[in-house]
Amino acid sequence: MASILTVLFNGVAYGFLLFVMSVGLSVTLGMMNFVNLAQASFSMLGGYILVTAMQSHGLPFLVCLPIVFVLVGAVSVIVERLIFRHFYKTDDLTQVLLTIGLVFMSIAMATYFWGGSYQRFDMPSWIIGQKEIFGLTLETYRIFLVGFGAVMAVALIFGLERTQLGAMVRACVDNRRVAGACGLNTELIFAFTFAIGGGLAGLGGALSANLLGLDPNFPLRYLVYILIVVSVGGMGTITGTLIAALTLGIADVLGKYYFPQFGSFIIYLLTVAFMLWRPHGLLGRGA
Amino acid sequence: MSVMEPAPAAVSQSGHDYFATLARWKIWEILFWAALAGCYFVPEMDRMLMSRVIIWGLFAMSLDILLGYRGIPSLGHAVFFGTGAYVAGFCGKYGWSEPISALFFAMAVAAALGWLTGKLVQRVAGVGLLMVTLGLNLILFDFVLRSTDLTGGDDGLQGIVIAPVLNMFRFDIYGRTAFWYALVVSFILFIATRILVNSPFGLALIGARENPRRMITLGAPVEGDVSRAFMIAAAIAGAAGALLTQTTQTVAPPTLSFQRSADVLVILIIGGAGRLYGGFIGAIVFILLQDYLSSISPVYWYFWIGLLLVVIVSFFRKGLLPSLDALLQRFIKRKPDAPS
Amino acid sequence: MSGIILETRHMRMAFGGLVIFEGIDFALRRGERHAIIGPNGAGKTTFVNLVTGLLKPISGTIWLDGQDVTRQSPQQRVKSGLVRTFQINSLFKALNPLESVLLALLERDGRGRIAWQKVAAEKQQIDEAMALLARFGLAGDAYTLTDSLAYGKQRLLEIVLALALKPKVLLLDEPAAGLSTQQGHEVFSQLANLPGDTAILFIEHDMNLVFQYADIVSVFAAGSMVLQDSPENVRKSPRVREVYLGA
Amino acid sequence: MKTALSILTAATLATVSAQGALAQETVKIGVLQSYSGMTSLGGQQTDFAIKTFMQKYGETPGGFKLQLIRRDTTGPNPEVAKRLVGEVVTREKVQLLIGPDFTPNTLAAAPILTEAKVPSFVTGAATTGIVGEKSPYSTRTFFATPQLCKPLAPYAVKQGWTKIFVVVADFAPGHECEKFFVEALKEANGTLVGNLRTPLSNPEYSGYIQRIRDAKPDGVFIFMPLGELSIGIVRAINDSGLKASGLKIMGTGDITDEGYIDAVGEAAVGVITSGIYSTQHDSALNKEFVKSYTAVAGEKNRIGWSAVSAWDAMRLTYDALDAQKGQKFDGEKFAAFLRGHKIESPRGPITIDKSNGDIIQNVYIRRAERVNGVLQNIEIETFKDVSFK
Repeated sequence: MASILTVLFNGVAYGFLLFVMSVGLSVTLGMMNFVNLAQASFSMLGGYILVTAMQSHGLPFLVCLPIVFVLVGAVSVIVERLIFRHFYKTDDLTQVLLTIGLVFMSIAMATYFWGGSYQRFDMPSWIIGQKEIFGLTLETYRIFLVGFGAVMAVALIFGLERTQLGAMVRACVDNRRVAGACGLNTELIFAFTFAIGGGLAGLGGALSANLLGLDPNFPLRYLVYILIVVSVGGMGTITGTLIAALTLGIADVLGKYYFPQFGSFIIYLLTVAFMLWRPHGLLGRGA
Repeated sequence: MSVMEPAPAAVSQSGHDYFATLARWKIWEILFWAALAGCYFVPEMDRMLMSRVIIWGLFAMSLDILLGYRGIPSLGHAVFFGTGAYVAGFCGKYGWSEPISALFFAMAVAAALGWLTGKLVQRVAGVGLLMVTLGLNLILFDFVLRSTDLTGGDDGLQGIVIAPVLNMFRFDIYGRTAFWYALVVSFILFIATRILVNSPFGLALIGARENPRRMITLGAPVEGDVSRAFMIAAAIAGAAGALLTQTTQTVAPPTLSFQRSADVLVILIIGGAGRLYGGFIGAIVFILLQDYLSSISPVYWYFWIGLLLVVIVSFFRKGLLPSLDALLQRFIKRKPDAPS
Repeated sequence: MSGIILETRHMRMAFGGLVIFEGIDFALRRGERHAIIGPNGAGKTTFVNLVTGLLKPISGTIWLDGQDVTRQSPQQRVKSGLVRTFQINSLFKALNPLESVLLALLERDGRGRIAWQKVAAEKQQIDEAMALLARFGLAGDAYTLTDSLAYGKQRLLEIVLALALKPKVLLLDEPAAGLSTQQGHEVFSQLANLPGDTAILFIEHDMNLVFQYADIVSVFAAGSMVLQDSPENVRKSPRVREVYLGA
Repeated sequence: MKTALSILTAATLATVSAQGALAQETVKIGVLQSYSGMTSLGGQQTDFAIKTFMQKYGETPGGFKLQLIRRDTTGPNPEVAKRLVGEVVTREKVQLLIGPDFTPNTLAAAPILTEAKVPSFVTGAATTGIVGEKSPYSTRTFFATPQLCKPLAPYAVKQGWTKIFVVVADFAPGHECEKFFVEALKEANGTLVGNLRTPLSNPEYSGYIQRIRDAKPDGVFIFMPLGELSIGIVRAINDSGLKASGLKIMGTGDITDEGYIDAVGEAAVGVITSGIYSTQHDSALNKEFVKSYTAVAGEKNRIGWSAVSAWDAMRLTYDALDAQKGQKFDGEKFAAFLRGHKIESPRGPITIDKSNGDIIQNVYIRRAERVNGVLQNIEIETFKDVSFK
């Protein structure tokens, strides 16, 4: 019994890990309708900023997280102003190609600045090891991940999806001219959304990189997972991304526990089945 | 026909001329293939590299049938390439070493898989389609990689023997046979595809790309056409895969990796979709540049490939071929042909 | 009479909780020129979508030429001679009118799956396409991209595409929408030239066109058919006035 | 008169320099490694090792001038590797090859190398039976899977860890390693209490960890030859508390590879691995090697097995070229010279097998520990002259 509950908890924690990794893309894709695969590179940047701040400057882990959010957010606004804004009106494939090109460039740049090998993270002692909760031995970092992810999800769903700001962003995306005429500063709103999306991606990178290992190929290695979570959840919904991340996370961990011989099949099969069943994702708005 | 007033003969004739002109071979097309064949005679030419370029061009052209003509993007096209490659590999391993018949067999198997895939996805569009094709790709890749006993897994299929083409031309290390074999097969399949896109079925594919709902109200079996398009594209992709196996006598999991699906999409978009030549142009640019960059800068060539992509989508929105075409049209200021 | 060609029996439709048709019985006779009028939201376009199979009714049946077609695909209904146009142009933007019409003709003649022969070999269909375009004054634009045609010409092409299929029943969803009065009359006078046994059902807001070209008029309002009568009687009916002005 | 003299002088000079040119025949060496993507560390280390070696021992062994031609195999991708081998052999006319890396690439290259009679060094492929059997001109300076996967089984049983759980990456090398380890475990009278094959792309291990926990083994044997997998599983076992509760973590040296042991971090401490080389190996040659390599590559780039394999390939090359001093380069003689050749390597003594060019070397059992704050693999036991079979 205890082992089933532990496995289940680990599945939830993995789900939240997938959520924090994908939510950045979910925001830009959902809010702005912009297929930004370079979010994976922003995640990597978040990881490297965490490494630099923690290892080279000796800052505490919790102080580093807001720094990562702000810095990566700032970088993504710069990239948005310089490059992305010229591509809002192009089709999905063009955006995919543009941003995958940027991913390639980011890999080479990371190799140049940080070297090709894996980075070393010395996590603070309070976050490593295990804790006893309700008779279960749970990993502290996973508990932290679940808590952090849950707070993030609630904040985003109530702060972005169901508020004036969310409505404004959608209005801008749906019709820039009308939104502009209504007195909304579309440029500012777009830049702001990008900053949030990028910052979240950076946070996701920082939270996952120390667990998964960080090297310049980080974006390519986890891009597929991010894509799967966001599209199964449905374009344009943070709630959907959360549900998809948790479902896939739990299914993956349970699958590996009960049917280890199937390996990655379970998560892929689930993806194909979901997408055939609901081509626009679980909570997608449809075309 | 009773209510039909007969059209003036001249008007009618112009219609025939229009379609005849569309399908006619242009000078530059002949030059293109002649130049490709001429590469063989250039001293110091890396013929293995050229046959690789041709094979990638053929592969990208097969995706063009789906993406350029039918408007279906696929993130799993390497499934068919890899299937063709592995079928050809199995043939060579288990004694069916005659390459041409094995090529046909590989095409047939890939076509069957393509038809099934088409059946599966014919009601799905957009992101759903991308993710389903991607998912299928990952599943097949995983299967091949893990099935060490069947496929050799990561090591690839061992013991592939390919007999000389027509019992005369052995596949040598200089790539002489490989070059001509790849070129001739690709050219024949190119001609077949060229006929296809200029046929009534080709027109129906373009119609469904432009407006599937209207095609339905014209009575066209739009969903069935998706399967048919997948089947044809898969057969040609399978042929490209088989060519790769036969010219290199190796086949390993990278032939059906997701990376390959992404690369072929990139190649097609670089060249320009819906032009039939986009795949070949894209392959020439992408593969040669990749080869060149990786030899001068083995560690950082990713950067330059990435930059190439960014530059191309920034300045040649629809790909090299259409952009250059538009430039040319403006330059010589003649009435543009209707694209089809 | 010569018999019913299209019929709906107790056809019921709803989107979620919103009931569109409570159960509609409708009949169209061979060769009839039948107009449907009614205020916005009366369910006219939904009716066409149901009959042509783009939507499926919740219950009830649809009969075409004595056959129950409720379960048939839109394509099968087209093959049986049920053809429609769209209220908002639904054309092939990157094709020219000649190619568009040829597409329709090739589908009609079952030649659309031929993949081993050039389009140029379909001489008979090309002749017919050019003739059709010439009849509607589009011959001069045969090679212009549809996207760059004037709106009026695109509207004509929308109808030509349907006519090319030689329908037994032609459903026109506001064919004159966006056209000038004169263009509207031109369209309808062309339609009047169709073979006598072709039944035409058209949704139209221009009452002049309705009263001039329809044999019979059905008035839809709020999901039901409130009146079906000759144009003269409909014109006089106080009910119709009520439907349009009242509520 | 003056003119005649100068002509004569010029002619003499020309003859001398022509002789010089003959003495200075250029030998082209193709270096085919992964320089990009997930496996780029191998290529980097190879380059550093070659550079270090040439700085130390000069660039003209046996009077031959060396010219390096580098190509990126991009990882285990036989189609690319085969084309590159064909290209450097037929167009660049290389006479020697260091690489290609990885088993599939080595297999794909073999027919070309055999046909062109080009000697090659296998510096990054471990599968058994791919050296002399496939190309008579190949020599392995890396290791063969059994050398790494067998010794830990008897070692573990000797320590009293008899119930072993085996976890391998689910691909051909993993399957091979699993086979050898399980065989050796049976021979040593140990018990296999469970085994798992985990996907190559796998960010999450907790489901697998729970299975290991359920089986209650004394030790777990791991084969994960990719950085992120090694980091992932060793950390996952550590984080789950299994290591703290006494489970012994063992594996091939991959899981504590110097290239990324820092990223594994504290979780690596105490992990027992089998390896062919550690920077901590106690010999004068190794100390010298570490010093000069670090001078070239910098502190940040730690020394892995690819570096040592490339270094030894260079040592063997120099020995063989010295033996051909004053003659024209002959590939067949080159390969023949290496058969049965014995050298002192930074890893210890190695012998190239007489019959097929494979490698015979010491295998060390090591424990990961912090030395002056840096994680190192400390050699604690030596299996001498382990065969490649």
